[in-house]
Amino acid sequence: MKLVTAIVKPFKLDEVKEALRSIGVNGLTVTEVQGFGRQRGHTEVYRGAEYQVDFVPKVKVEVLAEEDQVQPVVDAILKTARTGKIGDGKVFVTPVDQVWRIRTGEMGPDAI
Amino acid sequence: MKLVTAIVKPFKLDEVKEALRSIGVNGLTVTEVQGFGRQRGHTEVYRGAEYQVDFVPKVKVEVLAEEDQVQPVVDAILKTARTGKIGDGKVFVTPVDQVWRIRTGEMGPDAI
Amino acid sequence: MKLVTAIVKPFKLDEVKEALRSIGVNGLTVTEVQGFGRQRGHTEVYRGAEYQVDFVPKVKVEVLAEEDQVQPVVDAILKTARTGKIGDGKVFVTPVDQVWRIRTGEMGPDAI
Amino acid sequence: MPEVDAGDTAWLLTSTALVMFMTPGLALFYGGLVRTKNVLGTIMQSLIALGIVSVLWVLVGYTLSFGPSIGGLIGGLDFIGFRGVGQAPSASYATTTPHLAFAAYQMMFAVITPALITGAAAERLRFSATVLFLGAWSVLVYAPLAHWVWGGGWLGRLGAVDFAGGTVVHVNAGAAALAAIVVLGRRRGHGTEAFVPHNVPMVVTGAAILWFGWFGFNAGSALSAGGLAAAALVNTHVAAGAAILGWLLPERARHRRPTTVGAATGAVAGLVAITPAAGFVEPWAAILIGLAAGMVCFLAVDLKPRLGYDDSLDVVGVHLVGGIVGALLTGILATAAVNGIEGSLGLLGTQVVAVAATIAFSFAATWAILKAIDAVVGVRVREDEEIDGLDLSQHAEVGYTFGERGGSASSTVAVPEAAREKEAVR
Amino acid sequence: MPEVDAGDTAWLLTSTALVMFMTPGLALFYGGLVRTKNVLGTIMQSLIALGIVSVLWVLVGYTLSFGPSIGGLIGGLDFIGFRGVGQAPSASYATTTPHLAFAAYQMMFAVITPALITGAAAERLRFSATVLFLGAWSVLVYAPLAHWVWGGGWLGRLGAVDFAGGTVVHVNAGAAALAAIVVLGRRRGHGTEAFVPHNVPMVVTGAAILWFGWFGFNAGSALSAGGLAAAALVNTHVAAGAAILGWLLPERARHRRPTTVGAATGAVAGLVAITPAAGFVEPWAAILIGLAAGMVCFLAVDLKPRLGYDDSLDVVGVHLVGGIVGALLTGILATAAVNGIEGSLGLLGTQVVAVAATIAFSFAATWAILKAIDAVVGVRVREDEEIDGLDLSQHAEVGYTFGERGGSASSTVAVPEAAREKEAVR
Amino acid sequence: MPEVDAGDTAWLLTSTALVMFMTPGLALFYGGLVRTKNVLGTIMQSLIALGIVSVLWVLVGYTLSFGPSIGGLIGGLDFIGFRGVGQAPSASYATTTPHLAFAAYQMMFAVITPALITGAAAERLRFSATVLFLGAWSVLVYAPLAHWVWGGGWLGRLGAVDFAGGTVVHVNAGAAALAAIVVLGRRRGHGTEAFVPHNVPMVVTGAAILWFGWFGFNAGSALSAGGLAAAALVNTHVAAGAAILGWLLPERARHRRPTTVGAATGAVAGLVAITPAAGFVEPWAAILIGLAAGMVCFLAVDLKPRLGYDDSLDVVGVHLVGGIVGALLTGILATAAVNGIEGSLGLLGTQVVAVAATIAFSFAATWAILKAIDAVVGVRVREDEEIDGLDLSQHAEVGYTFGERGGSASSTVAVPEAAREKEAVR
Ligand SMILES: Nc1ncnc2c1ncn2[C@@H]1O[C@H](COP(=O)(O)OP(=O)(O)O)[C@@H](O)[C@H]1O
Ligand SMILES: Nc1ncnc2c1ncn2[C@@H]1O[C@H](COP(=O)(O)OP(=O)(O)O)[C@@H](O)[C@H]1O
Ligand SMILES: Nc1ncnc2c1ncn2[C@@H]1O[C@H](COP(=O)(O)OP(=O)(O)O)[C@@H](O)[C@H]1O
Repeated sequence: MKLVTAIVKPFKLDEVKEALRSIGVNGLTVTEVQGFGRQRGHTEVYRGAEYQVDFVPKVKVEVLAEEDQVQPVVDAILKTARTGKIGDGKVFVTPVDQVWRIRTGEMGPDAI
Repeated sequence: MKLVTAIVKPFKLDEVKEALRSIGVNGLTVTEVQGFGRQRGHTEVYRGAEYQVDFVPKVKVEVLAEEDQVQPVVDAILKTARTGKIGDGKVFVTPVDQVWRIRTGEMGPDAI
Repeated sequence: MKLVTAIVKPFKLDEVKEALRSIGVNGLTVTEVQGFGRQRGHTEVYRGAEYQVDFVPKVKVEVLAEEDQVQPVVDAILKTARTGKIGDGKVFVTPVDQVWRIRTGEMGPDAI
Repeated sequence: MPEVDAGDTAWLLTSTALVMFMTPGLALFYGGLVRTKNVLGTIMQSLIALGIVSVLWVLVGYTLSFGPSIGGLIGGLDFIGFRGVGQAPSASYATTTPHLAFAAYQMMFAVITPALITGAAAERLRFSATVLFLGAWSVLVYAPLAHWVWGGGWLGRLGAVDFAGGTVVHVNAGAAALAAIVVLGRRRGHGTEAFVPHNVPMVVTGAAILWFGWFGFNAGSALSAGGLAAAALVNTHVAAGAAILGWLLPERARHRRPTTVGAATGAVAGLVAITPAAGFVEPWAAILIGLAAGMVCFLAVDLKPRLGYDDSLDVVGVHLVGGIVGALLTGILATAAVNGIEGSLGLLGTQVVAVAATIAFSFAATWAILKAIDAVVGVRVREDEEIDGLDLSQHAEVGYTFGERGGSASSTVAVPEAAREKEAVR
Repeated sequence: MPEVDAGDTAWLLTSTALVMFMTPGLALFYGGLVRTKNVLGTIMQSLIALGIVSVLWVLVGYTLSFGPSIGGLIGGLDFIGFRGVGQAPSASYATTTPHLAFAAYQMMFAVITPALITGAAAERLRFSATVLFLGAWSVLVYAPLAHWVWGGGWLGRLGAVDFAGGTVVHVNAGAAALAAIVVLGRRRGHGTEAFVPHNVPMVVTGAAILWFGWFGFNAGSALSAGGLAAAALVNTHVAAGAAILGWLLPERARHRRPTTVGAATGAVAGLVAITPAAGFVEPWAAILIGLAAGMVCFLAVDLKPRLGYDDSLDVVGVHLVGGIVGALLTGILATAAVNGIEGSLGLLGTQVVAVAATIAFSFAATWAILKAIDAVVGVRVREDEEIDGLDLSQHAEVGYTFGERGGSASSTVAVPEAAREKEAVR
Repeated sequence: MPEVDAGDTAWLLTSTALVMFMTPGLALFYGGLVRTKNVLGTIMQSLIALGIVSVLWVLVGYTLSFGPSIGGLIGGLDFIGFRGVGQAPSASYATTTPHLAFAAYQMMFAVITPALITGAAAERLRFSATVLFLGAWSVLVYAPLAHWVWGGGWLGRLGAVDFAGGTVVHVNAGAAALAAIVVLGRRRGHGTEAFVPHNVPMVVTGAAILWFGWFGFNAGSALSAGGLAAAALVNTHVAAGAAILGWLLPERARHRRPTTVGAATGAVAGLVAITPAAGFVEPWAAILIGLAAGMVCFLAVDLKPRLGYDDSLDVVGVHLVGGIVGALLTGILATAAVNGIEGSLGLLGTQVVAVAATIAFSFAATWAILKAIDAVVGVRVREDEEIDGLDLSQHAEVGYTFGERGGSASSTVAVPEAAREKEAVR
């Protein structure tokens, strides 16, 4: 079992979700986050003071996937979240020891 | 050291927290997230346009736990977060290499 | 590849970010979270009812780092996020199987 | 024939606008006090009163309240559909302003009074039941009571004094709230979960609009732009100010912190209590009434959790209790120099009768109306609707969608029906 | 020499203040309806009208609108820079109040009318283009039209009736909105992404201020504090109330839920439709006009997605459609008893002419103005600016920064320029 | 004996209501400008002025300000507790309206003036110190100054002109703000952390209410409903409009973006500057004053970071600077045709004296009051309280609790005391 995490541009979320749904992903969890990276932030001005804001709004998408689903999931994200402009974000995969579905107590592949 | 992550219904948070406290968990971290899964979202209507919202508010609970605490933690969550209705969420366990307490610099089990 | 995650006090975020930038970290992702721990929460009063709020606002900082960068990253966080008062938070390291940069499709160290 | 005075009319029209503004002010006051998921449902319970009650007032409410009295109990139908309510002054009411202006002014009172009640029922009343309730209550409870006190009815004849609606509006709404609480029962999670105001600045905004509008409510009730209106305005303001202090002092003593919600609530309590008295007392007495109202209402609200009933937004603690404080103190503190009425034990007795009659009638009638509505459409939302919140379950909306800075909706998947249809056509 | 009446003046000054308040009310109404990232840009499109149009009105707008008529087409320059507009009454307008009061009252109409249009262009109009547009439009489109109907121009002479601005303000703004939609094109993502109101309580707050201010708009148009003002006030209120019902009924039928945004929009539709009629009809007719406006505007807005054009905040569906409903029903429902004008087929015909002339002139002139501005500075923001939102791209600000409870800014790295300079000096 | 005029009274009562509304408007204006954690604390600093100052005004403030002059320095105690302030007109002030109306109108000025000062002290002033300060300042600083200028005191006798409070309110509050800044010191993190407004739409809402209320403030100061009030209203409005432009032009030049906060602040600066002039100048001059105020205040605020002092919400840059601009320009631009006073070098000199005297007295007295309060209860919150924010530390509340859509509180664990007690009993 693996956890695929993607940091993507917020306006790409729907497309990513639809792409994942179309390859059989049944669930995912989304978090609003702030990213700092090569992409420049912006300047804000309030009463004569200029503030450089380095953080950019992003969304984090997390998908629990079976081993053999990892590559398709990653590929789907890489394809749909890409705009080619700086700040498109990252995808990474981390190991998962075990998963449970709370409603039923099912474990492992049955839980997702 | 392990990280136990649970995605649960927001109104179950207090119960989960109390259950964990009662089995000796001293800390946890909570994030507001949006879930997509088998549970249906809802429809919103604004000036004649209907929107299907697929995401459902959830909270993510993260608990750093020693190996031998993992099962009790998971069990406590499974028990208290369950309503038996679709959308109760997931629990999963991931490996952790090392933990530090920032205040003291303590590492490992002493840090949590 | 590793993921370094830190839970820190919100007002320490800028300092932590600057410290990481100064040791060559090019990116990180920040999430607003609520922490529960040894640090006491606070009491709120509304129309004669007192509520004990156990959660304290924190931010989670996540940094994808190469193996040999992990210790410097952790040290920088430990140093800058510390106030010495209870509630300074945690740092922990988790394994990462693989990372991609969405914009280019680059993998591994090149992706971060 | 009485003539229209432009100055009096200017003030009455202004006051009418001010009192209208109070109902959306109430919507914000109440809306800020509930949890996020119920903000729109709560706002709608006031907003819809502007729709349903306004129309009913023109059709039947005004004539039942202010038509020629039938036995001191109810107004006759002479003014049905505003027939005969024209640009010339009425012979009986506000005789220096257009009859239409008086009828419009009174309409705003009829609108806000039932809206006040909804605070007690917040976070669980069905929207369809709300609409039926507001309409029925305004005709069956408000109109008779307004008639009794102001329209030539038996309470007015008895000598009960109520300058701007202490009993007609506040005691009445407060007693109705009590009936609503009994019929509806407690909210899911009441007493164990945190029910905290989701937006305190919104509460303050609402309270500010209420305070501002209350100048029209009370000083407008002089129905002319002269000394009495000025006296009522001063009293209104200083009572509200004193009631802030009256609330915060015991709150600070008991909870160690004076709160913003407390200051806003205290001000409203003071405004409620000064309502019957505004045109009868001197400023120093208004300060006393305000202080008393702030303290007594604080104690009432502070006691509430011990009593275990669920008056969501403290309509009983503020409007019933505050209204009683004001009605009784008017009986004692009225000064003849202000408006010809002097406080006395006799007057106090009459005030007690007026309050008691109002509570009895309002509680009983409200209980019956709600039970009838419950039988027809059900007064309470289903449990899952209560968990989801009124906004989604009753109105298919959410109050706030902040999370989209920097791109398209993050939590909202956007497929407007028509677009989907188009999509399908391609 | 005509004398100033204090009562009439009190009401006209109050009404002026009320109408001024409508423009920031509109800013909130519109601001709540857009996405978070555009809230300030949208607010600014109304706010800046208070700046640019107010100044232009003193300089040239008033005299072009209300100066001595040149052939029924435009006002002469006698009042340029408010020359000759003094504390004594004008001989022609509002003859019992100071000329300055009348000119100020009319100024507020000139401010809000172009601001209304910006709703159709929301979320994509450049700020510099907005400023140029508001200024140019107020002089080149609003002033002539105000002159035609109210300043002694040809439409007024023809017998067209418009009590408070049904054609001058609402049909005019609605037709201009149509031109703006044509010139600007659709927003990026229109029809596929979710464009949901980011702050519905703000929408309600704005609508409430509009409603409150509309008493000044309509009842103030009596220009005196008497029976006519009272009649206009009653009509305004009950039309708005009835229009809430008129909107929610079909909405509930079609979408199973009556919405808060619907109630607010319905109220505004009713207020729009009663505007030309307010001083000509009886209350029962006002209820009918309100009901009709609510229903027709609901249908217009509900249809919109099918038509595929992008009127961001439904200026056409509410102001053009509602304005037409009101103008035509005024022609039918006017009652001589109210203000000397009786509805008739002839009057209806005149109203049709007035509406048609307004639409034709306003659409064409607006189209030309926007094309000219487009050629000079560009009317539309760049695509990346549209994605970032107007707040950041046009104003270097964000609407809300909530996430800092418990410490310093979490998402904002704070280095004010000057502090950085200091830093460098050390 | 002077008689009450209904028209004048209608306008004065309306104006009183409008000026009252400004204080909660200020609360929102200031509340939106601070960081989330201080929103309620900031709101409370204005709200509590409505409590404490209103009561003190009735008791002693009015008589000290407007009682029979003792040597041109302070009013005598004839009106203590509003004794002798009745429904008949005063012989000296506003002689066509009830004395109570005049006293109430002036009360609202006494309330808002100290509230203005709190903006400079925002985010660090203790609540108990706030209450003491507002009360003491209103009696010891505001009352004498009001007396000097309006109550028959030496500045008025000298010939200084101040139509609606340029020196009494704005220069006075601005100079007091300067003293507050000196006594309180800078906020923790000032100059390094981002102090950005947490809710700009709230700032706009507050500014809109201020603008709306300012019609009462300035045009109400005519104390009658005639030509002078109309002139003051026009001037007030166009100065505010012009000041938006006056602020945005240099802001755009310097920071490349005209901002919403800038537009709102510019409008307030224009309103401040026109306050002393409103009843003395012609509209073209009001436009000039507005433009000048917008530009000069922008420069003052833009300079601030270089000076290193921490005027949290720019009370000095807007009220002191704007007030001085207005007071001096009144000396130059006053036109006899408007109100009998013609600008001249002599008048300018008198205005300089009035401004200087106000600054000197206000700064010194405020400094002393704050030092005294500091010695007794401490003016500044503890460092941990400052980090936690005023809302939690002073009021045990938070402004917003949005995160609970779809269930119970997520971040708030709910154990109301009483429930816990019950729990314990079981
Ligand atoms: N080392 C990192 N660890 C965690 N998150 C990162 C890291 N680097 C980048 N990110 C996330 O990815 C986002 C995009 O990164 P950025 O460097 O701006 O562009 P790109 O991924 O196109 O090179 C950032 O906003 C941040 O959220
Ligand atoms: N594969 C997945 N990866 C990550 N999160 C998931 C996944 N599947 C479900 N979730 C999370 O769990 C929540 C509940 O899942 P859902 O399918 O609705 O119900 P259930 O868990 O009862 O089967 C979702 O809202 C989502 O947050
Ligand atoms: N076991 C844990 N698992 C996850 N997060 C934890 C855990 N313990 C503490 N935390 C996080 O760390 C924060 C600080 O912990 P706390 O116990 O208050 O202080 P300290 O880290 O100084 O001992 C908490 O608010 C919470 O967010």
